[in-house]
Amino acid sequence: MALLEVRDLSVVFQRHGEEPFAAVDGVSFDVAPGQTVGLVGESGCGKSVTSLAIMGLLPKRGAKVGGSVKFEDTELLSLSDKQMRDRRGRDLGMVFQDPLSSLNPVIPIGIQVTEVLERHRGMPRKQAMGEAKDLLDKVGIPDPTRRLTEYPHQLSGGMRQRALIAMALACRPRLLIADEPTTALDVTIQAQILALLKELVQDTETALIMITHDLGVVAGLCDEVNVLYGGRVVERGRRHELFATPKHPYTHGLLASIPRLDAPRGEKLVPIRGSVADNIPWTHACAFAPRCPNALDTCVEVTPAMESEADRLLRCHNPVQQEVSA
Amino acid sequence: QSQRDPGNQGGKTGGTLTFGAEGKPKLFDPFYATDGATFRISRQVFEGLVGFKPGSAEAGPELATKWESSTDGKSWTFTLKQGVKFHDGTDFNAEAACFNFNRWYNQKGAGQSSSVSEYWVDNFGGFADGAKPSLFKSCTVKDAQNIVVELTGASSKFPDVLGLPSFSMQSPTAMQKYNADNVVAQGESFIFPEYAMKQPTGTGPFKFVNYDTTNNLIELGRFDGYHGDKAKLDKLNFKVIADETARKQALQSGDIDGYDYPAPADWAKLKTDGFQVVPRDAFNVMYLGITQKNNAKLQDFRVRKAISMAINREQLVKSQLPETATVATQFMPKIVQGYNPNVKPIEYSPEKAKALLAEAGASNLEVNFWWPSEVTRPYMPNPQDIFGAIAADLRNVGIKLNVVTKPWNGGYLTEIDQAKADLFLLGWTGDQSAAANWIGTFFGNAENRFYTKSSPWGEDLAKRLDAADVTADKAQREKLYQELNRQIVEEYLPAVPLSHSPPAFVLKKDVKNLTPSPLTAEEFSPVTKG
Amino acid sequence: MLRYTVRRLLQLVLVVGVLSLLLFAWLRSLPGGPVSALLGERGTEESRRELTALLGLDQPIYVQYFKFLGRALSGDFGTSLGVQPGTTAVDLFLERFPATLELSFCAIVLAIAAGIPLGYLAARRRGRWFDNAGVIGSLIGVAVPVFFLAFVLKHIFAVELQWLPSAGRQDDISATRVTGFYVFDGIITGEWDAVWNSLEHLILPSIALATIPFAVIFRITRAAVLDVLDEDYVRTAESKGLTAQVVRRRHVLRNAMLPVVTTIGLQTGALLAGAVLTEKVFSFPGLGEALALGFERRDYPVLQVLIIVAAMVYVFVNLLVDLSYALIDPRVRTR
Amino acid sequence: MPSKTKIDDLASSTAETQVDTGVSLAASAWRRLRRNPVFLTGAVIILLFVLIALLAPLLAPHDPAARLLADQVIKARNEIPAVQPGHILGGDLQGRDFFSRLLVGSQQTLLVGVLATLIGLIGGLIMGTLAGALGGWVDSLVMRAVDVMLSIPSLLLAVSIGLLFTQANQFTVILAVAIVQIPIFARLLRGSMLAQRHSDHVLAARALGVKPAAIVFRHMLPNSLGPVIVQSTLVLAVAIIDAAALSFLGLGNPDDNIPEWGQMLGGSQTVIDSHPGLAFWPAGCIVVVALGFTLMGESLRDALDPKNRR
Amino acid sequence: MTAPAETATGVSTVDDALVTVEGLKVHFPIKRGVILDRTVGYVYAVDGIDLSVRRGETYGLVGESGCGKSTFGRALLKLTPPTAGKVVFDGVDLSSLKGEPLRKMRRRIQMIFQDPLSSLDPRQSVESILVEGLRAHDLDKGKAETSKRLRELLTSVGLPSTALRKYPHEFSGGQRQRIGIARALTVEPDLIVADEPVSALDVSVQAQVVNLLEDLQEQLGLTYLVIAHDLAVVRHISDRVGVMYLGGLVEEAGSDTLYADPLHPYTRALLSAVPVPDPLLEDRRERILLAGDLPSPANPPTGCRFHTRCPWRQAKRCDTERPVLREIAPGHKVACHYAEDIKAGRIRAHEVEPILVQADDGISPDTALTGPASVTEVLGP
Ligand SMILES: Nc1ncnc2c1ncn2[C@@H]1O[C@H](COP(=O)(O)OP(=O)(O)OP(=O)(O)O)[C@@H](O)[C@H]1O
Ligand SMILES: Nc1ncnc2c1ncn2[C@@H]1O[C@H](COP(=O)(O)OP(=O)(O)OP(=O)(O)O)[C@@H](O)[C@H]1O
Ligand SMILES: [Mg+2]
Ligand SMILES: [Mg+2]
Ligand code: NI
Repeated sequence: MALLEVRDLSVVFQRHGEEPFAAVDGVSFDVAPGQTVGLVGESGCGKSVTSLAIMGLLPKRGAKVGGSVKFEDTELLSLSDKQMRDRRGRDLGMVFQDPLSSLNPVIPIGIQVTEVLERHRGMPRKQAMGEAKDLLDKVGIPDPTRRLTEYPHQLSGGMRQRALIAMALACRPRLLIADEPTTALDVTIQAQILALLKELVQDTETALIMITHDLGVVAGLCDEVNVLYGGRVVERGRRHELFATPKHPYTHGLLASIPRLDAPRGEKLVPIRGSVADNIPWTHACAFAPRCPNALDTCVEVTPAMESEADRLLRCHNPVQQEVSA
Repeated sequence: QSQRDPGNQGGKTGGTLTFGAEGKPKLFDPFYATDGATFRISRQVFEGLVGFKPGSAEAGPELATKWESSTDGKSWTFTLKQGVKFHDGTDFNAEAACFNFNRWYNQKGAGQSSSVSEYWVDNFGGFADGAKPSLFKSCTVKDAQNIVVELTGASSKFPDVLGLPSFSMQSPTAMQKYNADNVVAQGESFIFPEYAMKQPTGTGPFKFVNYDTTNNLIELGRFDGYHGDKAKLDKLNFKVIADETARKQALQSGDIDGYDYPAPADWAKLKTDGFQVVPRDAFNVMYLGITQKNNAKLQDFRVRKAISMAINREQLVKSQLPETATVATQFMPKIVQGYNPNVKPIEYSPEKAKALLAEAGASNLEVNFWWPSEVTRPYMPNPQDIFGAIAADLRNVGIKLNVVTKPWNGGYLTEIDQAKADLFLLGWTGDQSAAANWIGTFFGNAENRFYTKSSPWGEDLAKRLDAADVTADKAQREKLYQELNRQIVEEYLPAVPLSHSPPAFVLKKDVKNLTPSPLTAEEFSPVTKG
Repeated sequence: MLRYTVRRLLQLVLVVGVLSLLLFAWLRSLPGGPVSALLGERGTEESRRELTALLGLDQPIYVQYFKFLGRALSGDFGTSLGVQPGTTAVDLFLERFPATLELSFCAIVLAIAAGIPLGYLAARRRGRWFDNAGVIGSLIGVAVPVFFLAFVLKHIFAVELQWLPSAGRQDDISATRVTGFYVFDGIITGEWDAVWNSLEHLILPSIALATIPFAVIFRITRAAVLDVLDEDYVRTAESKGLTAQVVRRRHVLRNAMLPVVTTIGLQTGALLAGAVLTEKVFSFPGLGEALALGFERRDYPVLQVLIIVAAMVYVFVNLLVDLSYALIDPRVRTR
Repeated sequence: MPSKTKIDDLASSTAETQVDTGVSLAASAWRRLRRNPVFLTGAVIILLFVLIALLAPLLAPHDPAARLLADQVIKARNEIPAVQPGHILGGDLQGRDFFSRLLVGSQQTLLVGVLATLIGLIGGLIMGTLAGALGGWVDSLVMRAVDVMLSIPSLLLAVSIGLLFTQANQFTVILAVAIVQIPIFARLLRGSMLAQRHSDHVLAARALGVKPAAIVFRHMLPNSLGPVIVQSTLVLAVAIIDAAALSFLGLGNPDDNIPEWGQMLGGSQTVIDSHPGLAFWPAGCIVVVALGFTLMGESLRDALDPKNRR
Repeated sequence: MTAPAETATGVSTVDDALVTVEGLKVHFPIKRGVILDRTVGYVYAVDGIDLSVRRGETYGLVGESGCGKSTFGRALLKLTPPTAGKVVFDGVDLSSLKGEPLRKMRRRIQMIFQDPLSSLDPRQSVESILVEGLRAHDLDKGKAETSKRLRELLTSVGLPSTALRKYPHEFSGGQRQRIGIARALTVEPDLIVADEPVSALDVSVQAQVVNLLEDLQEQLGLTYLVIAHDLAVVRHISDRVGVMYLGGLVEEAGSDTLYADPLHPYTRALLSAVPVPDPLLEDRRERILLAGDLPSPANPPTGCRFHTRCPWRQAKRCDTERPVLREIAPGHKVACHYAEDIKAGRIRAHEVEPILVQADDGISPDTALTGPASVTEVLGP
């Protein structure tokens, strides 16, 4: 039984005097307790919008959310604002990309952590402070007592991200969404944060949605990976299979275009041509068609459907044929 | 809002009257003052040996009941009123009177500055130290009731000049106690003694109570020991509101009971609103000054005549000045001694003006025309509009104007006196009804703002004005002045007399008995309210 | 922080020093002068010259300046010549300053009381008619010359309707003076009618004076709230499920207030120094009126003191704003 | 093998639509502005007044200096020429046709606004560019000067500068108003110039070996101009109001044959109660023009603000 | 990587060096003061770097954010004046150059920036961006010629010639970076310093630019100094790699050698931290997790800069003595006292307590604490 069921989620941005724009266009996936699900894709493919839609954090005006998001049988999309507030922070936690701008610069870290505890666990400030200290300690912040009274700008990047994680985990949510939690950080710090997330998820059976554009991060962390393109999931698989045999030309292209530390040097990279700007709408086509090396005529006439084979889901008319690699 | 005093419910006597004044008094010792704002207070608080008859500019007895002079006009005996007390309770007597004369005469240091003791210097000349000749020689106590004042020569002004507020009688005790003569020039300012700032002590119907500088309110109270008819009001307040419109609004909103110098344009409206608008007799003159110094063409009488004929003074007076204003035929109003009723009026005729200009070879005359900003004067309520009207008339006869404006204190007066302008707007409000105070001041020195020195008659005119002034015989003096007046307008025309504008004051309906004075020397003691 | 404060104070001294010198020279190079103001049309060339010499105004400017400095150091900044003859410039300042302070305070309170809530509401209702009306209204507020607005207000409410007094700070009620702040005096002496009377006198001028600060505060608040609403940390706060109230108060308003506080400070500084026209129209006996009159009468001592002090106040208020900013913004505080 | 033509067509067609013409930032801002009602309102107002100013001599029914109705002015009875055939707004205090004066007055007002802003802008540009481009002690010097100037209330400064001129006329007003604006422009420009100095594209230009002067004038200056342009539109409004205040205070052009709104407003003060029109018309015109410029300025600011760019 | 450069690996001859850097230091003064600014300390952004880049090779520089990579790149071009040290470019000592000669010299060294948008003047069309360099060095020979040259340039970076009339904001990130590259190429430089040329780009676009750079090198015989924090990219593109830590070079080697046989503890940790898109490898991998953050360059640790985070830190020597960069194997230099011991396993890794690193926002005392400084500025937004 999945903890979170996302079905056919769509988000349409409608701005005054502009064409409606579907940032997310029928995304479905499940997350089971203790499982880590990855959402990968290039910038602008709808990863963040998906996560915000799940959290109910999209702007009320201008964004139309469709489909269904079920959290343990509760339809989140139909909850009232107040009910959703009760859920957020308690059942659903979220960690954002830029730890500096995601922390309120004028409020001490301690208050920012305790306000969740006060809100959802009804703790008095004093007790909450004790708890907050433990939390900071748990996420590996040295000298947590002192940090409670400090302001975000006084922390280093890694510490800020840890504080943000502590906040998201304060009420032991069952689902944690991490939206590119390490993109703004250095590799050595990224490794620390990823290790921390991994440990936390394992320890607490928390379900984790990991959003990133870095396939490497996904490869090390996720159980299941969703590859997004132009607001739709184009391929999904368990991570070993997906990385071993990417079927969608986009996934394949991504893997081929990034230099790998472990690959022998001297091989030329194979880039995907064009850029996201070349996308065409999904309505009667495959959005990736203009950039796709495998594109067929049908690709610009018929929208490919999501087809499943075994543990794999794929949205492609002409998947990559796996040549047997050494 | 000001009727908080319960004692004033409809009663004829008592109550507080608040009168809107236009300027702040510089100080309260009138001897050191020249400003109308100070004098307005002085006139209620002080009295002089000589006074002016209510509603006129004619001198009459006040603290002196009568006076006699020797035939050469050099020795004057004043008989003093008895039973007069100063506000501090001391007696006014012959000693006190001479004390005042001697105080004036014995000024030291900054007190000798013509800007500090201006009226003394103007009328009496020098001081006891003899640096400059003085008209005053001595004052001796003849007996308890009489004093003798000796002069060094005769003067048309004496003894009327003693009616000026500056020469009011002040309490010797108070003056000594509060160091009245201790005027110091320090840095770029003067420091006046406590007497002048806070302790003026006279014999008048009201005594000084307080000056609230923050609220610009001068409070006077009835002097119960007054020797004559006691003041009807309990309190008399002068509220200083510099802005004319603000004064009007203060009256309309009931903050004050009356105010001085309503804008002529408001008279009609104020009347229909049920206020009394009381015009005074005109005691001023506005003229269009002509400086002969820089522009040689202006030295030509025909050109000056043409300028005077180009101006439609009738219309100017009718359209821009108060209702009772009149066109000036000469440089002083009717009530001044020496006024000549037979001066030939200047004709308005643009054609003749043009012809005259052509004749003088000045058809394309170009002049600098100055008018002052940041000022209104009783004789010149709105300089800009008056300038506008005159400028239009002058342009009409083909005179080209370069217009210059300066703030009144921002160079206008200074530079006019330095003879920098060709044509300029200016005027005069008289102190007394001696012609010397009028044309004497204007033309008595050939290096004046008109630079009459440039004309052949300039020096001569100055000399004859002096001679008239020291003529002891009143009738003859008057004759001399009349002739001078005629000549100035008909033959010299150093400037163009424009108008006499009577300044007015406004009162609420229920304020009675404030008699207008041409010298703006209204007495508030008989005034009642309600 | 301390070092910063000291540094700014020293800068202030520098500015004031330079300003006083410039001002001194400049005032004296203006045409006309106190002499002509003192003598009026009665003056002659000769009497002017004499008075000029008596007042020492014929000496070279640097000599005058050093004499002035010498006297200033002993606490003598001169005595008013035309504004309030006989009063020392410092006394005049001390007397006028409370009035201006009272007025500016009322104006800024009005501007804040209207500007912040309306700005906040406009931001929340972005793009709707309320927002648009607010924005255009605030622009009109900036475009109407203050003196004209003052005039219209006075005309309508004081003259036509007679609801409020037209001039001054207080009617001639015998109120007790303690501090020079009339409203405050009334409160501490319990003279409530004096309090009310002073307030009545303050209403119109402060409305006139409040329009520009109001417009500015409104716009800044609106812009700041819009900015903050887009900030990541507001999203974080929402993601923590905090109640709408807490989000609004603790996260949105508190951050949006940072630029607003600066603005308020700067506006206050400008008001303190710049209420000239309004005070003139309402004959309100404050610094501005004294300044205007000082100019008219060329009252050097008063102008010197008032302008320098006004500049000092302005710069000082800016410093205070900077420092108070540090109190609310920890990023600055811990420097 | 799949036929690629169709997809290539598609790709190139999408590319084509993007490529045809270059759209500079200014052009794209203009596109946004054209649809902005606030901007349009402001622009229409200004255009209207500019037209009026240009055509005023033709539109004005009478010579604004001619005292056609002088005999109808009786100040003492508070009479000024009433509305009458040929004089749709009556006459002023000197019997001149008020409507003509109002029309022709737009010339002076706009001239003052535009010239004052231009002078202020140029002065500010020079000071700001010097400070921003040279840095160091030049910068400190200029900025301290700016501090001193800014520490005096602007109107007071304008008034006192106005007083300095021995002979006032409309150009002294312009200069007085302009000088007050200089420090504001200088500061604004210097700020953005300093930011530009450390920006990557300036660094790139330096790396490219572009001459220092060219860097300042081709890169730093143009890129710092955005806020300055916005400021100038706002200053236009401020200048008009300030100039009106100066005229109102009697520091304007002394020769009132050349009508000017501020002066008309100042001159009508004494009769505002009985003839409010004399004050309200010019005041209204000032407000509307100032509003026009403010509306334009504010919407310009919004349009140029990168945050509002999609 | 392309073949010719490959052969050079490991053989260090000074003769073929295009640019040699000796003891380069860039210290930014930290100014504070009550009245006058006094220098109260320095940010030791670059603190003594020696390296040389050979003609035709690609030298990669990696390191964490704030370690001084960009500053080094700029100092190399004399865009930031170096505090000490010498940069010799093709036999010419750049430190002695000033004014016009320096400007002329700039033609030969070009730079590509990380953020393609901010490094392009938004107000200039692509054409004028490109022509500018030509003008500056009098390469602008007639209209027709120039326009031909521009077209060539655009073709070589893979942009249509219609791009000339467009403005930077109308392009996608990858295209903008191509414009940046084209700009660098206009003046036909010998050396290109690329400061994070692909970090701001989408993964799928990164490869396009990387390939472009490689192709251009092949065609034009360029020499690259590539700065990046992404080890994989650097390793891919470079012949030799230098690893920077806190203003200093800690290790330098041929890129294969470095990956296969990292000697410095920091390099080891860095390599182990880079995620690899291969689950199998990821599952297997032994990670060296460094404790804490990079110390502030304003207050660098004594001795070995890395000792505060080093799992192999040894008492005393590491804390006090700054290790020099020494050649351990041919072409493989490392700045660690115990490199051999660690390699041989004689020293074991141990736990490290993270040390508090205070973030430093470095605001100068002259910046007003508040934003706007005048009323008109306030009228702003
Ligand atoms: N509030 C909004 N209004 C309109 N469009 C939006 C809004 N938020 C996001 N979008 C658009 O939706 C698309 C998807 O955005 P999203 O932020 O989900 O991308 P992302 O995959 O998270 O990219 P990145 O890796 O850059 O974070 C983008 O094209 C973006 O421009
Ligand atoms: N102009 C400057 N003045 C003062 N300090 C500076 C200056 N430029 C850079 N620094 C400091 O020097 C250090 C090195 O900066 P640099 O930009 O070279 O790092 P980097 O390695 O390029 O980092 P990144 O990967 O984030 O680009 C940083 O701490 C930075 O704050
Ligand atoms: Mg995102
Ligand atoms: Mg960098
Ligand atoms: Ni290669």
